[in-house]
Amino acid sequence: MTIQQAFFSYFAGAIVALSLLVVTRKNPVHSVLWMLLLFVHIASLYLFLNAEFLAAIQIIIYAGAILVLFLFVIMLLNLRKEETEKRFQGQWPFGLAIGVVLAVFVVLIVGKIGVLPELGQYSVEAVKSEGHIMTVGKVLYTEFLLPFEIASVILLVAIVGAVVLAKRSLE
Amino acid sequence: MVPLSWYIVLSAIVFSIGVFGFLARRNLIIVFMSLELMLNSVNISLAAFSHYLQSMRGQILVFFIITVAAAEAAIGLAILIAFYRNNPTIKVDEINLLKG
Amino acid sequence: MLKYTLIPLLPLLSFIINILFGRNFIKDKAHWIAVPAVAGSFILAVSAFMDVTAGNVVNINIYDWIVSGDFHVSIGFLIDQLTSIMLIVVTSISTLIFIYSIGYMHGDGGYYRFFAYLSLFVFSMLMLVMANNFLLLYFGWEAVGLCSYFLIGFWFHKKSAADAGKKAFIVNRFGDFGFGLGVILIFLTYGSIDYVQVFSNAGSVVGQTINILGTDYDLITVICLLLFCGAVGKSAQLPLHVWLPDAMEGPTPVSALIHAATMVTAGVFMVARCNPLFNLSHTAMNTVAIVGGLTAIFAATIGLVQNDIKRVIAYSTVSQLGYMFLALGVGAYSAGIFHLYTHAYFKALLFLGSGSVIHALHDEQNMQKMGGLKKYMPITYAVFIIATLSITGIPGLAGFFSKDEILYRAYLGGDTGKFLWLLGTVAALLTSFYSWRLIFLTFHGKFRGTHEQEHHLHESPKVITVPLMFLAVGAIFAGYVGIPPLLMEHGDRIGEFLAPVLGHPHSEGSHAEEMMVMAGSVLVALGGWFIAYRMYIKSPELPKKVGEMFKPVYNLLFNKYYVDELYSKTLVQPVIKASDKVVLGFIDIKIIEGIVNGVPALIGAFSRKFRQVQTGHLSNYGLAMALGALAIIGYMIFMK
Amino acid sequence: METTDLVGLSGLRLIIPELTVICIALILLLLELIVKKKEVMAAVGIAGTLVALYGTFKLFGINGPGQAFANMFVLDGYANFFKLIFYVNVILTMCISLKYMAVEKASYGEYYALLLFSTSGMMIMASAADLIVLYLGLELMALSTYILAGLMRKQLRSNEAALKYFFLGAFSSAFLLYGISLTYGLTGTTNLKEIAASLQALNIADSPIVFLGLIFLIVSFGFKIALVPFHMWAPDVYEGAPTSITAFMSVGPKAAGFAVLGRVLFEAFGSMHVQWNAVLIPLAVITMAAGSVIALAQSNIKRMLAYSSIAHAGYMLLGIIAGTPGGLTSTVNYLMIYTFMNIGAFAVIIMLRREGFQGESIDDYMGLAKGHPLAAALMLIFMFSLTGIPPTAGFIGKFYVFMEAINSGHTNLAIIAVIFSVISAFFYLRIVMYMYMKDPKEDVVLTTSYSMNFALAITAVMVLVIGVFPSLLLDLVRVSIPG
Amino acid sequence: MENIILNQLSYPILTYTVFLPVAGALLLLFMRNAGLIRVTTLLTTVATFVISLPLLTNFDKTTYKMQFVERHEWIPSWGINYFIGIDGISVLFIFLTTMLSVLSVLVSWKAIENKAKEFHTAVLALEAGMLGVFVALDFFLFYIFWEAMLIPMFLLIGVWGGPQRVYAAIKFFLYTLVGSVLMLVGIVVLYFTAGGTLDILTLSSLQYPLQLQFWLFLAFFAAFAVKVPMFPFHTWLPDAHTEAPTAGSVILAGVLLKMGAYGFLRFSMPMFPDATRMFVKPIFILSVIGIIYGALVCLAQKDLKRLIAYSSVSHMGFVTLGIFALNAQGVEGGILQMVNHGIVTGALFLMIGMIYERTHTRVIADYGGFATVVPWYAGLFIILTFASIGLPGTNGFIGEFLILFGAFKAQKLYGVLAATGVILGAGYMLWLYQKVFWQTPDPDYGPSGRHPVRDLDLREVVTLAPLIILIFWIGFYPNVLLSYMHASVEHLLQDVNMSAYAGKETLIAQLKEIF
Repeated sequence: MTIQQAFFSYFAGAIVALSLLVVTRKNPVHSVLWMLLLFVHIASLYLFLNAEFLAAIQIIIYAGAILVLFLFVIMLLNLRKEETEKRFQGQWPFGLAIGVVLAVFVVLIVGKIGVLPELGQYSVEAVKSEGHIMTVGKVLYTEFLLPFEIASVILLVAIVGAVVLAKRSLE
Repeated sequence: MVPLSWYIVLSAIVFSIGVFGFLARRNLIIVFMSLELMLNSVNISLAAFSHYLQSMRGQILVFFIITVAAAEAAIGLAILIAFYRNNPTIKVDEINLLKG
Repeated sequence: MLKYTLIPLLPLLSFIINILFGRNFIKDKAHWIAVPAVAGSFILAVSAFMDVTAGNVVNINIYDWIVSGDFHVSIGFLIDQLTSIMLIVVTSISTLIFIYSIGYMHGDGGYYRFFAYLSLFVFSMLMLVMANNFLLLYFGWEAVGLCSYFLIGFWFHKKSAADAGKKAFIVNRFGDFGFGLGVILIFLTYGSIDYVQVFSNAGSVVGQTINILGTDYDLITVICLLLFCGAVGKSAQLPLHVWLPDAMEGPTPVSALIHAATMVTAGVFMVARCNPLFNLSHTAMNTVAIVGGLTAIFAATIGLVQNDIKRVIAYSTVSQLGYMFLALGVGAYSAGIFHLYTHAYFKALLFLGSGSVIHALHDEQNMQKMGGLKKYMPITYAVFIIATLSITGIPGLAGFFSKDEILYRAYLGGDTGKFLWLLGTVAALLTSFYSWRLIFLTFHGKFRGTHEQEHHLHESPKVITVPLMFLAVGAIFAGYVGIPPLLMEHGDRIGEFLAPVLGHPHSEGSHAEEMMVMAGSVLVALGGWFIAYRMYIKSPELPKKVGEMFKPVYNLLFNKYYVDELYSKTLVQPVIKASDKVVLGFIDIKIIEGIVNGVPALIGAFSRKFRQVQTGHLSNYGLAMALGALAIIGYMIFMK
Repeated sequence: METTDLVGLSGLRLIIPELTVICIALILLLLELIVKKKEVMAAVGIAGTLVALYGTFKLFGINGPGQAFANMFVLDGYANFFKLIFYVNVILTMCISLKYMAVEKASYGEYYALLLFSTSGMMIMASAADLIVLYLGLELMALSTYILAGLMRKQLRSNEAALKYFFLGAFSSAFLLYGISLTYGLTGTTNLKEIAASLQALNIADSPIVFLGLIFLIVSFGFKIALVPFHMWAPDVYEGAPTSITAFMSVGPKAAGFAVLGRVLFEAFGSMHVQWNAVLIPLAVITMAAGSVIALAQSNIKRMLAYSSIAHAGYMLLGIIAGTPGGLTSTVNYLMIYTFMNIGAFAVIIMLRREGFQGESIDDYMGLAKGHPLAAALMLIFMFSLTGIPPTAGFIGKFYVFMEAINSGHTNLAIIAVIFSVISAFFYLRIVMYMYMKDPKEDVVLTTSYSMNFALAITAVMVLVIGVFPSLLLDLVRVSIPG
Repeated sequence: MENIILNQLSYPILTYTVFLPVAGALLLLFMRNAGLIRVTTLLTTVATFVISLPLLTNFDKTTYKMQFVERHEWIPSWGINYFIGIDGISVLFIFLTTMLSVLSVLVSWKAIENKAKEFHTAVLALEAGMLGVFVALDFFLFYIFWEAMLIPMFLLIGVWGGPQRVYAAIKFFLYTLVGSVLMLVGIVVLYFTAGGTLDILTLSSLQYPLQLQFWLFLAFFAAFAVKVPMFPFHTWLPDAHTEAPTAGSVILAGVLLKMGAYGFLRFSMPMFPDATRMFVKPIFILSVIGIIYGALVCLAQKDLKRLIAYSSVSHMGFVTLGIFALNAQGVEGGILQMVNHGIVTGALFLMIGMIYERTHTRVIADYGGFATVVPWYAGLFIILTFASIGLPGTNGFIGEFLILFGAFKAQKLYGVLAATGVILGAGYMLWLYQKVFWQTPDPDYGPSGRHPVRDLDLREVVTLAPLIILIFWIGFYPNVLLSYMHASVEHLLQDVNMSAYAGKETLIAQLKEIF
């Protein structure tokens, strides 16, 4: 086992464990906090994969924006009694079974992944020479201009939608 | 060197955990978080593929997924709040006005 | 040609006019149309008869009726010796009965209707006898059945009349079923259903067979037997005789015309008409003869004990028809037709006479409530006596000649013939007995009806008695066209006349044999009279005693051998029950409808069941999705 | 890739229709601040859509000029025809919404903007030649629709509908993404054409991993077009959402789902026809079965039409299963026809809604023919069209689909389909039966407006005209999607 | 295409005939006054009838070819044409349809008070649909008419029918739909087998592999057997007949039932001759069962209309029997019997409708002695009774005789068995007549009773008169109709009897191969 593999093993183990914690904690606030930790670990994995920019936005957006939003809502809804009630619903054994079987199936299938297509132009060296953010930016604003613009519309819709739905009273 | 398959297996396991959370939890917020978990698992595999393919696409897609996740979070939580105002519960199994 | 067409057309016109305008315009003047029409037909028929005697056998096609593929049939007439005799019989008797009906039906609400139906009947009967092919014969055959149905059910408000009409039609349908198939088989065999072509080719298929349910039968025999089915129905032979006694529910002129003189003899006519075919099948001939002989004696025995005056005559008719078939069956076609011809007169006379009695007694038909009418109704009594003498075969009257001819011909027909002759002779004895019994019960002794009836007793009006007298003349003299050779050389003029159509009798016997048969028949006729006289005049208490003595036999006869009950129990009731309980109740409603309604009900049940899957729980929905995905993946893994 | 135009701005010309729609949506957002009359908003929305429609066909003709934005965006007849469906859908929806949203007290200006946003998302989906664009278009459409479904904020039904739609939608999105990631990993690209080329070149068409990715894609598309068992959201959401949105949803996202399903399966995974057919055939059968059968027991007409819509998805799928261009054509044709008849039916449902009267129960249709013969007659036409009885358009749609299914050798499937269409006839007939053969319980007052009448007229006329002169539509479809 | 004769008249007569009712129906949409609507409908149907008459007079009886043909492109992308024309088989049904439509409008004159406009629109739409079915020479066009017809019929039964109308209407609709959708699949298969055409004449001229013929025959059989209806697919019929309003029953009995048999003649036989010959035996068996079964059920009926409805099962059994005898007599008899059944059963339903208007009961036991109460009615009824029984001199005889002839010629045993239906037929019809018209009437119905029943009025007599006249006309001169059929039937039989798989042994061998 190389050092990378050892590191990966740790992170992978942590990610799995944290994921399980996220979905099993009774208190949603705890879940959110475990998730924060999870996101940090995932961001670290991105660093492993030479994706600094992704690591950054994983922290900034996911942890900084999305999770905070979750926390806000949890607070807003003031779910006190939550802690006293059952965390799983009646069908959870099915959920568990499906989760396990799905994992087994998918792992069985994808675990054998081997052959990859011809390598592209963005080798680690190439990206490093230009800087990851630079590379991403270039690609994003040329090749992926259209998706980028669409994403902007999506965000706009999200704003409008959130306002329309959540505003206390419009009239 | 970490083999690609490790990443992919990790991704698969996390995805499954997300599915489990989605199906098993009562609290809608945690259900929602399970969804985010699933998205993150996809992100891991995408980033890994991207790395191993030496292609940028995967990472770009991760970027978009995170963007959309943000938008989804906004709308989803807004819907949740709107719902909660009319019916103060976020228990999945208490929401069954519409059925049959 | 117009002349021949007019023969059936005149009555048809009378029918149309009466049925359309009778109700509102013609009313009780209906006979002003009907009687001239049928009389006109009679005159034309006589003229046609003259033509035939002059050697003009006519075979004309008027127009194509049905053309389909190689099947081709015309509306057309064949007027030969046989037809012309039938024409005379039908039209002459019809005319007399029409006139009789003017008086008899006077004041009836359906007066116009009665004449309309009678006209239609005459039309149909004429079509039947004039047809030049089997299908047109079939047309007339069914049409007379229709008229019979109408006329039996003439007083339809009576349930018994309505039932009897229906029964007559349906029983006849059984016979027609065979007849129709026979016609089809004839075409398939000979490629034509024209008499001329069929009969001229009759011999060409001798020896051919037909496969029925795996067994081969002689083709011609099958054809003949199928045709004979029709005759059995129409002429009320065993076992389809049941409708005729019931048919007496109709007005008496109808009984006289249709159920004695004309329609019921259509079977005889038809078999005689088809003699070229029957001659080719020994089996068929024997069947005809035996059925005829058995019917003759069977009906006669029932006639012994019946009390309804018309029923006695009806059974007598059945019995006499049996005689005719017996004659046909032994190949004595002209004898059969001869008897048909004489029988028409004396039987019509009997019926009309009984009608006169019934009329006088205000619709009383039970002979046990009559008696001593002799002094009130002398004319009726006289004609009754004449008719009875004639039917019992007292020498010198019409019945003697024809009956004697039949018995003689039967006697000559080998061993079967002897047996048949025996049957015939016994039947003659019985006939004589019940005929005299009828007269004694009705006209002799004391009146056994109510006082009121007695008070009103009177002879019938002229319009009734005059036709009676005419018929009486017929009943006496009609036989002189067929005097047996024993009594007069070349006396059998009718036989000679019909010979071109019916051929000559097969065998000739000696004078001695003829004498013996003749003596025998005269003897039994007298014997019958004697027994009746003993029982009903001398010692009127005797019948009761005899009845008590042979109680089972009496009951059997009185209940007509329980044939009606048998049919009802084994055929009618089971069919009706089965159709209600099994076919409709079980197969249709339970099984077929059950499936038809069950499938949607099942789908509906599924629907209600499956909609419960939709619990409303978000996670269940997610579960379904995930399960679906998983199932597909599993499918993919395990199918590989 | 164009070397001279690195950014690919020349491609802007191709997205003019989408831009128009989005711009109009933005204008409406602003307009909401100054204009109070919703009629104006609707008019602007319709006008904008018409401009976009004009743009689509004037600028590009029926067949479209090709690709842009690094081959991520394609404008061909297929996309254009779907856009036509979306335009029709949104215009009709706007027409039937006006009075209705006021009655529901949810007459927000954003409503129209969101309709257009959603439409733009569908348009992008139809034109997407890349899985990334496809995903984003799908999310744009979906997010807008979630909001629209929950627009009646005060009504729990609407909230719940939005909630369920959202969560399950997001769930299916995750599957979509997982599928995309696997596909990407194996082929190294997200571009549909390149995926196809890659499958060919690497000879991995029978790789289970690729197939797994494809299965995930099908699951998520199946969710959008409401295939059983991914349909569970549909009845609840259809029932809870505002009726006009139900109408919109039952056509738009479904059509968009078919657009991407067709494009992805045919362009990218054409070589795996056998594999995806093995998946789709059972799905189609159970979809038709469940949709037709469960609809029988419904008492709410919106819910019933939801199941009907599920069943129809099954029929439409036959064209895809056929796997031929002709099959695709037949599906698209069906969708166009379905648009008219389904929105027409919903329009009649909407007419029954008024202050204090839901008008959604099937019982409310009792004796409708007595008081409102015309409305009943229109409903009758739509119901028979949905059943697929000639001479309505529904028959043409079904006929074409069955024809292509049989032509590709799926006769058994066609027989199953016709059997289920007979079963489905039962519940459509039930509406007709209630309208014509029962006595009215109470007087029904219809809420009508000019725009509603217009929409009804258009849908009814189209249903009949296409039914009698199918060539009008067929020729258009066949030119758009050359066999 | 050589086997067509283009329309030689100066105007498209068939199109006019088919679409005039549609035009009339559209016209009705703008009317409010019920009287005006009735008059317009009547005029439309009469005009349609008059327009259709030149079809009879200008018909060339010497040829089997399609006549008065019109062909226009309709759906070019599917190779489907607006292709219509008639031959000796269909021309009679056109006549029957246009005539019965007039009568059904007449008989509804007073009976329909409720939703008169919708009713008459439906009747006209129905007429157009029926005419379309008989003229269509393109399978697609045929199917459109075939199905479209269901809608107005469904409404006629369901809206204006009796107490069980809804059940009956839905049953009718779904039952017939099941059959026809299977046919639809068959049509499409045929379309591709023939290389992209639905031209009926072309399809008929092609030869198909035996296995395909077998399945297609079954698919088509599903549609046609339900429509005929053959045992055991008949149970929709009694309900539909019984519950439908008079006009509906008349059209149902008069025309709709004919479409199944027409379908056999027009499609199944020429297209799948070998399968047809293969199926002769089963169809014979079903027909004979239908004949006897229908008659037996009639014996147990307590409802006037239901009895006549089941008698239709019996009579249509004769029709299929004749058609599948596959000889000239059988087929011509079958066609003639279809016309006859339309006339006689149509008239019976008309008459039952008339009496129902007066007494408001269809229960046979409620009647009795009506010959005294309504003598003219009784008189006309007895004519129909005997026409139904098949008494010589009426049209029924000619048809039944030819059918039995043909059947006997083809398979003796079945001919004999079928002939028993003639006996049973007399049984139930006379039983009915006796129960209704004979014996003593309920005094309530008499002129001085509580519910006096009046005899037929002029309108009703006029309605019935043409049918009564036709009964005798055909009875005495059937060639007036038969002559139209000869050439077409002959050609049809040639088609059926000449094919690649001639010979019985091969057939059985091939059948084994199929399974």
